[in-house]
Amino acid sequence: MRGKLKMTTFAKYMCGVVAALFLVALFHTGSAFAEDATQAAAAQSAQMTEFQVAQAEEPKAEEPLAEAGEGAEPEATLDTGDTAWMIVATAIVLMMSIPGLALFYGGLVRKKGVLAVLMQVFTIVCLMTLLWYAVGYSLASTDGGALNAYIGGFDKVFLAGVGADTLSGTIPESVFFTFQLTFAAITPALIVGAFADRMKFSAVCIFMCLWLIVVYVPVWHWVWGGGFLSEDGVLDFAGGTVVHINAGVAALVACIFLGKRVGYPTENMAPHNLVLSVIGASMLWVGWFGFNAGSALGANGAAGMAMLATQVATAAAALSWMFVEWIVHKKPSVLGIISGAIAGLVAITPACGFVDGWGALWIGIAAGVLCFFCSTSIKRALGYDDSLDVWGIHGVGGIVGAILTGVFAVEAIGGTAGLLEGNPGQVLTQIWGIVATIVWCAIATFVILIITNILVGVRVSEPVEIEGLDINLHGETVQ
Amino acid sequence: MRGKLKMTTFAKYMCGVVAALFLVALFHTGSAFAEDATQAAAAQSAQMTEFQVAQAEEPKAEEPLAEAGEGAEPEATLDTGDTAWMIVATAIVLMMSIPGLALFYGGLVRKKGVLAVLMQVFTIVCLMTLLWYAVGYSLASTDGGALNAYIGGFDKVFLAGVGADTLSGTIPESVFFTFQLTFAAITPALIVGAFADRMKFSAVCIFMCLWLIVVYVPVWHWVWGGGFLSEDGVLDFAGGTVVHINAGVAALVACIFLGKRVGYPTENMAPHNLVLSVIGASMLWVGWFGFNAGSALGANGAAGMAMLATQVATAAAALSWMFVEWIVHKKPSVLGIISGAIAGLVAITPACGFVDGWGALWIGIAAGVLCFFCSTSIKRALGYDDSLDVWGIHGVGGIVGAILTGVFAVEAIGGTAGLLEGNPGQVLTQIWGIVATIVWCAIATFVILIITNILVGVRVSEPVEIEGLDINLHGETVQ
Amino acid sequence: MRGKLKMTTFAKYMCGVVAALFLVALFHTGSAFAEDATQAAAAQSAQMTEFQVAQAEEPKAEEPLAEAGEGAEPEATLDTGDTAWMIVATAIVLMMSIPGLALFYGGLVRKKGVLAVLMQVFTIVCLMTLLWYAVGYSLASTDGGALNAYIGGFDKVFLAGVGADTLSGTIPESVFFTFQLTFAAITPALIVGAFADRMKFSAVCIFMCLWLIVVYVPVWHWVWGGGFLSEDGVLDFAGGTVVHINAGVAALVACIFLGKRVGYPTENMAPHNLVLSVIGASMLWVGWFGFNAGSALGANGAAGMAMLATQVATAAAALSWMFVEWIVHKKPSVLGIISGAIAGLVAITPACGFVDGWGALWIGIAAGVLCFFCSTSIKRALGYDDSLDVWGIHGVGGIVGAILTGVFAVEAIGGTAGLLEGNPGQVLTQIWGIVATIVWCAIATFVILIITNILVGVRVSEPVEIEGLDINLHGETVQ
Amino acid sequence: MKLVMAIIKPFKLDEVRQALTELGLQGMTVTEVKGYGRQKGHTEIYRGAEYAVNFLPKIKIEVVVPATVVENAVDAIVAAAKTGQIGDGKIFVVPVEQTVRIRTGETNDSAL
Amino acid sequence: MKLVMAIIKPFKLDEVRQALTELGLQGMTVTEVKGYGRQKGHTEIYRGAEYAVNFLPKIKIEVVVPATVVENAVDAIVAAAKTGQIGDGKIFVVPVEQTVRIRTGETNDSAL
Amino acid sequence: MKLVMAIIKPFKLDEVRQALTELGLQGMTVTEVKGYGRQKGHTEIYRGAEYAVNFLPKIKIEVVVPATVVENAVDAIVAAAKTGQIGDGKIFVVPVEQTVRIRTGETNDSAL
Ligand SMILES: Nc1ncnc2c1ncn2[C@@H]1O[C@H](COP(=O)(O)OP(=O)(O)O)[C@@H](O)[C@H]1O
Ligand SMILES: Nc1ncnc2c1ncn2[C@@H]1O[C@H](COP(=O)(O)OP(=O)(O)O)[C@@H](O)[C@H]1O
Ligand SMILES: Nc1ncnc2c1ncn2[C@@H]1O[C@H](COP(=O)(O)OP(=O)(O)O)[C@@H](O)[C@H]1O
Repeated sequence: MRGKLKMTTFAKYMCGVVAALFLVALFHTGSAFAEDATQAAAAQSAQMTEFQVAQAEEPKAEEPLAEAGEGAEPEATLDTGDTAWMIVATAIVLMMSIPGLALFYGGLVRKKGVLAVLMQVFTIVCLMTLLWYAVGYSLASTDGGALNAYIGGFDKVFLAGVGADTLSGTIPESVFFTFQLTFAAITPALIVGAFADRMKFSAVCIFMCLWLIVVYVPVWHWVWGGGFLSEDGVLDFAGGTVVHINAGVAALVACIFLGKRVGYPTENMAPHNLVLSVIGASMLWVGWFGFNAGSALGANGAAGMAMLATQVATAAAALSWMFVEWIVHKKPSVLGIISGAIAGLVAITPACGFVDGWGALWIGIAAGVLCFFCSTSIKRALGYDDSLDVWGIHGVGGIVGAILTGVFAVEAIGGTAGLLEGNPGQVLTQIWGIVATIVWCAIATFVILIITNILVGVRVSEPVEIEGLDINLHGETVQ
Repeated sequence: MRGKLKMTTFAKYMCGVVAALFLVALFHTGSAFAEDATQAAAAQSAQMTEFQVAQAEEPKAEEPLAEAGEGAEPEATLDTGDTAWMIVATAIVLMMSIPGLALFYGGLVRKKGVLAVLMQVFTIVCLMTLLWYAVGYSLASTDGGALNAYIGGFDKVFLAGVGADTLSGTIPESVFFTFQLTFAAITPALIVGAFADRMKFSAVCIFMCLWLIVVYVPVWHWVWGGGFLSEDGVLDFAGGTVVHINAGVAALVACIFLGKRVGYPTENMAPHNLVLSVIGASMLWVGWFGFNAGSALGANGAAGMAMLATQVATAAAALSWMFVEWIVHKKPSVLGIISGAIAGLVAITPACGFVDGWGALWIGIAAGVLCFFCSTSIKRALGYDDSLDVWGIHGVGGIVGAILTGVFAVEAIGGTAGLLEGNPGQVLTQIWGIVATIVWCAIATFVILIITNILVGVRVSEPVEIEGLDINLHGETVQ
Repeated sequence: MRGKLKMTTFAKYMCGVVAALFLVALFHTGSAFAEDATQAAAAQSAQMTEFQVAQAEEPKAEEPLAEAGEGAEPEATLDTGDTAWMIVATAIVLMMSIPGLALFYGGLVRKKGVLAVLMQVFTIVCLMTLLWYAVGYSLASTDGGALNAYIGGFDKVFLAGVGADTLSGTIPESVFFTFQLTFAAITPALIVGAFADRMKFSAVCIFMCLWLIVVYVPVWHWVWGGGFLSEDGVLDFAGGTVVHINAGVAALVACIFLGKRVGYPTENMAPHNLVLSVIGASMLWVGWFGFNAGSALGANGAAGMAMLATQVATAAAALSWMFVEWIVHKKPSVLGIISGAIAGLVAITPACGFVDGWGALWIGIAAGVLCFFCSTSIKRALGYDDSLDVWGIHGVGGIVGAILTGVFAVEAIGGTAGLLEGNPGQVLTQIWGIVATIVWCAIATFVILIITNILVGVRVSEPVEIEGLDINLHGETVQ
Repeated sequence: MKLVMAIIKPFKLDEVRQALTELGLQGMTVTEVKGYGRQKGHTEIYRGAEYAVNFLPKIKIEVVVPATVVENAVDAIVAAAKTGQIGDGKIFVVPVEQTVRIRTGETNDSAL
Repeated sequence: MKLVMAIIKPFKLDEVRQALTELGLQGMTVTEVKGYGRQKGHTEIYRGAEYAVNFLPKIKIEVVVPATVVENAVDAIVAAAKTGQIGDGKIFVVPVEQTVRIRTGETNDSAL
Repeated sequence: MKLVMAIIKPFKLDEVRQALTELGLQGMTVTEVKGYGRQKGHTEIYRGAEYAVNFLPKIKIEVVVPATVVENAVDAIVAAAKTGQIGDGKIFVVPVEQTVRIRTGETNDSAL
């Protein structure tokens, strides 16, 4: 009865939402702005948003400033500096998932569920690695032929044709592949925070595998692989849309689908060990340099600016969350400041290659304040149980960042002007990217959950939930 | 009564100390050695100590050995290898603060105060980020005009004029800025160990902001920004003076100002979880490669030697502390060996660009033994309560390192000869740098504490202290 | 009586084993295959296996693909990109030991012994640093004259003659030295898992120092320093033989020598805190990129492929262990998946520069399944108490990896063909490398244990063991 | 006065607390304990070895009540803590001779 | 003999231990417990939700004393543990019928 | 019925449990406690300061037994827990007036 959820009411609710979202989407696609306002921006930024496919035909001088360090070679050669940075960026983005995210989440749940969370994150990293290697990378990054606006092709299944000397821009393709692999690993892992303490482990495995292929890979292709959103000029430097909005929406749908934890919201479910969460949040911050500055795909001025923007925005968001909380709840909390930091990191992700320190500062402040309210009073008012606020931080933070990228983009930094430099169309373009992602992600996630529920049932039984997932699903506990 | 401390006796005591220090300082400034003995050294090393302003006019060949890898370009261009290393160095120095230092300290306090320590370190990192961005970097690194011997100017407030293609030597200035930001973040954070478990959170925030501007930034400018200490030829490769002596002195003043913890020294205040401290110490060690080798500002032979010296000195200090403790206290302890490692890291910091492995070995041994005695018997004899021995490790270790840099400096490595190579004046120069820093830091810290005490009161009430800062100040506990 | 073990029976047992192994070894050395089958392979791979001595006379173009990024300079110059990567690789390999391995092991023991494990790992890192600096590096990497097939010489004792501008290939020798230092630190540290919770701290110190010089250094020289195994064409990219088989064999010998823990196997000795182990395992994974990709000694295509292979093999091994455990024991456990990940990392270590993703996938799967059975049912059947399964994971994993390197080696990747590309001799060559290492390591470890036991006694008294090493040997506990 | 000492399953604590509060009992003391009983622990598998875990986590509630309330208190606990499954726990009643409220020095029933 | 069982505020432990030692009592046993009483816990705020924390950390001291010393022991504890603030805790006295010192087999008063 | 309450050295728990099981006792409750007694704690050295650690880890076993079995139970515990070294611990016997098995509502001896 619990294992396999009945979903009559929920299904109706979802159908309504989905329909509404579709209408919005249709409106946007069909509306004039897509052709007019965004055109200029699109032209400018298309080459930016496709930077990950830089291994393509013509050796375009990716970022203007990159030239300083690289010269304008007639043909692509390996740059050891760029390669050095990208290998390291890969390593530290992996560190973001394990142990970073695993600890951040693990510390926030109750003691009886900490190992289950760690297990889920660790397993997801392993599963996504093999899936990305087998088929994900190919579907995301190669040319999809007739379907290229929506999805790539099968040319590089199991990395066919990629050898030690295959380059992607100035770095080995093996490095680009592994770098992107770490993104594909962390995105699904982010979702587990939403249904912590109540989802079956087998269901997590199945859900995540389906989700990677059906949601993450297409959206990656739309934004970075030459799909329709990159054609439309949507800016997403390091994954505000692909990673965070995607994960946030999936999290929201999943936590509503699964229902609240037993005892929510009257029982005390405060974090059992914030020390773990602080370690995790700190590693996320450090690793995010790899995420954001690494998305420049080289050791150059763009990477430097991305790092700078990341640092400023994160600090601003952490402090703004902390101070707002201090005012509203009378005490500044560890949970608050680290949540704010993550919110800032999320929000600056799409923006970090396009804005300067000043823009980063405001994006950070906005993210800290807005995510605070979305994860506290607004969440409480709406009544869903997103255990670790994946939606409130990644979803909302991602949206705030995506929109403000359109506001604060500086032409001298990333090649595209934003609202403040007189290009209001970019904001609409950004919203279009957000809506498209939300619609697809919400629908597909919902369907995947239904399938998973039919296959193995998504939710553990009540006694298992009350006694804890650690001992029941994995036979282990923390002393 | 406790919130705002009375300080009659203490003030008198401090005034005496301050006067004495001033005399010493005057003596040194006026004394002949400053003109004679150090002249040769100064000439040689001026360009070394100013290396951070390498973005300046003339493209000087920073470190001799760097040429091998870089060639002597007619004008500065971005080097992707140097940039790659410096981005990573920045990331791992950030990791030193969060989670490194936060955990190192967090494990050493009692369980009721671990979150408060983490909160302080995390908050300081955020606050210093914004301050450094707003004004700190400019005041530290730019030309201060008439006041240039003492402080920089306002040219780069909010990074005015720094774009994605602005270089600093062979790396983007954005990278140099962020790298130095991480130094500005960790230095104040080091101080919190001194008054752990008893300072108000609001007071910590205020104190640290003032301290960065009034103490850290000027001393940075003196030593690295073309101020008077760099003119005098003081050698400080990675921050023995700027970072560690500064933090150590501030810690000593602060812990005396605040008074002892309730129950000290009869109550058991042993570290509650040395596992956390070992994680922290290890991350500090790893991150310190970024700190020390990163201070070469490039991926070159100087960085390599700095890394080597760091590794050897740290191991030597860790073992020497451990063996001395084994002899004196009969048991080698985890606390001992990690304290020794930190002492070694501190002591090699000023030296690592100037000494070889052999010098590093002796600096490490000296630091381990001396910091051991200063943090144990001598501290006990003097009776102050520096909770986590910030003075005993960072202050003493910094001084040991700064002096021994003058002893072991090898001309072939860093361009300056030390005592052992027949340049005794360098030792006096080093002492002069130490004294100047101590005097300024002690006075200014004292004044800032008085101001903070007037504004919000520095110390929590006794019941709050006894029940713990975690629950009282932040409303959270570790289960 | 316990302190100094009687070893009559054990000694007899060991002598038998040793004799048997000798016979095997003699057979192999004398047998024809050494001359025939391996010749081709040896010729090809000699330059690969000696890559670490690239500072040697002629500037050979190490890896074919490295040329792309480096050009074919007439004489070796420093490459900042290679240097940047190798400095970072060094830092993250250090992170593998502390805190990585320390935490991985610390979480697996009972609470009363966690600090002792951390202490041992930390101390070993410090001791090995000084030993490697003093004499280890020289004996391993320099020419040993007449004895060169077996051991190096004393030319670089205390790094004599190595300055800031001394190069080793395209990186400073100081960097190569420190990189290799981190290998020399982690290898002995791996062994402590075998005798966790029962060996004297003083005995650990003495044993490890002797072991480094007598076992690790010679085998390093055989495989990477121009010794007889490199002459024979044994492939070991990053240390499957030198590091893992070596540590695994020593662990097995040591745990048999010391005897079982009190209470084994009836008492519950389950891991006290798998959160620590997950942090540790994750850091090992991340740091292993430095270990494996770093063994390319540059930021090039070889490094990229090594990273890719490492990622794929690790994920495959983690999942294969998890699924086998899920089937056999009904529950997938955190301990299982992280053990599998380490097994995969171990197995891909010798292979990562020679195989492609496909080979890595199979090596990972094989390692996960085989190590699972060796660490569970087979271990139980044999009855020895290898507390943390150092043999079951590092020994077995290393052997699996070394053999499969000979199977899956791809000529286009690492210059040597394996069984699948029609070179069956390589498998025999690999087995020969394994046998030689096992024989030497087992005998020498046994002798060192006897010596240590005579000097200080290897095992703590029963009350100390029962109450725990933390409080008794180090006077500290975790609250 | 009597000390009512109940060993219950951990997740029943909140219900028991409520039941007692409804009886007007305003104080109790709770300890985390490990219980050994008919309910056998699970077996844990660790690297191939199987260990029986004999001791299970339980909660001990100690509440001192006036003699007149004992019956009700015991009944309330039974009602709230019962799942009908093995391992539900025990209630023991022990005589108490004297009670003091530290804050006020009040004694016996008025100190409860 | 009587078992004097005192629930006190954690930070008073050391003073109470001293007071008892001064009475010549050379042994006691201490447990970390959670107390529910008139003293209400704080409310915790976590991501916008407010939970009342009902159980507060307390220390339980158990000391078995000869019947003649009970009065003094109780008084000493009250004196040492009192802050006058709500939540100071309770003392309960329970009869003990037999005592054995495991090491020597001594029984009753001489075993204390 | 009697409550036999034994304070023992932690590493003796398993032997004591076995001894009691052999007597046919099928239930007991165990608590981690800290003991203060003749056995003095070690002194801990921490950054040069020396603190006496007064409280040592002990295990408290509570087992309620029919009055007739008390003698055997006490003897069994003494036999199993004794090392002859200071700090072996104490056994206290306290009267129990009523016992209830929550699962079934059985009372007294049949509830044990
Ligand atoms: N004789 C006893 N003395 C003390 N505690 C007991 C006794 N018998 C049972 N218990 C406690 O009660 C708990 C439940 O007992 P158990 O026999 O498992 O199930 P049930 O209560 O359903 O018969 C045990 O875990 C133990 O803590
Ligand atoms: N009837 C009782 N039985 C057992 N323990 C009690 C009882 N009443 C109070 N306590 C314990 O005493 C502690 C203090 O009681 P409380 O009512 O908060 O304050 P006060 O002792 O000042 O009246 C409680 O936290 C609880 O642990
Ligand atoms: N009077 C007492 N009341 C309660 N517990 C006691 C008493 N005396 C001793 N204990 C407990 O017994 C333990 C052992 O006592 P101790 O005096 O150290 O050694 P021994 O039992 O050998 O005389 C103490 O640590 C304490 O927990």
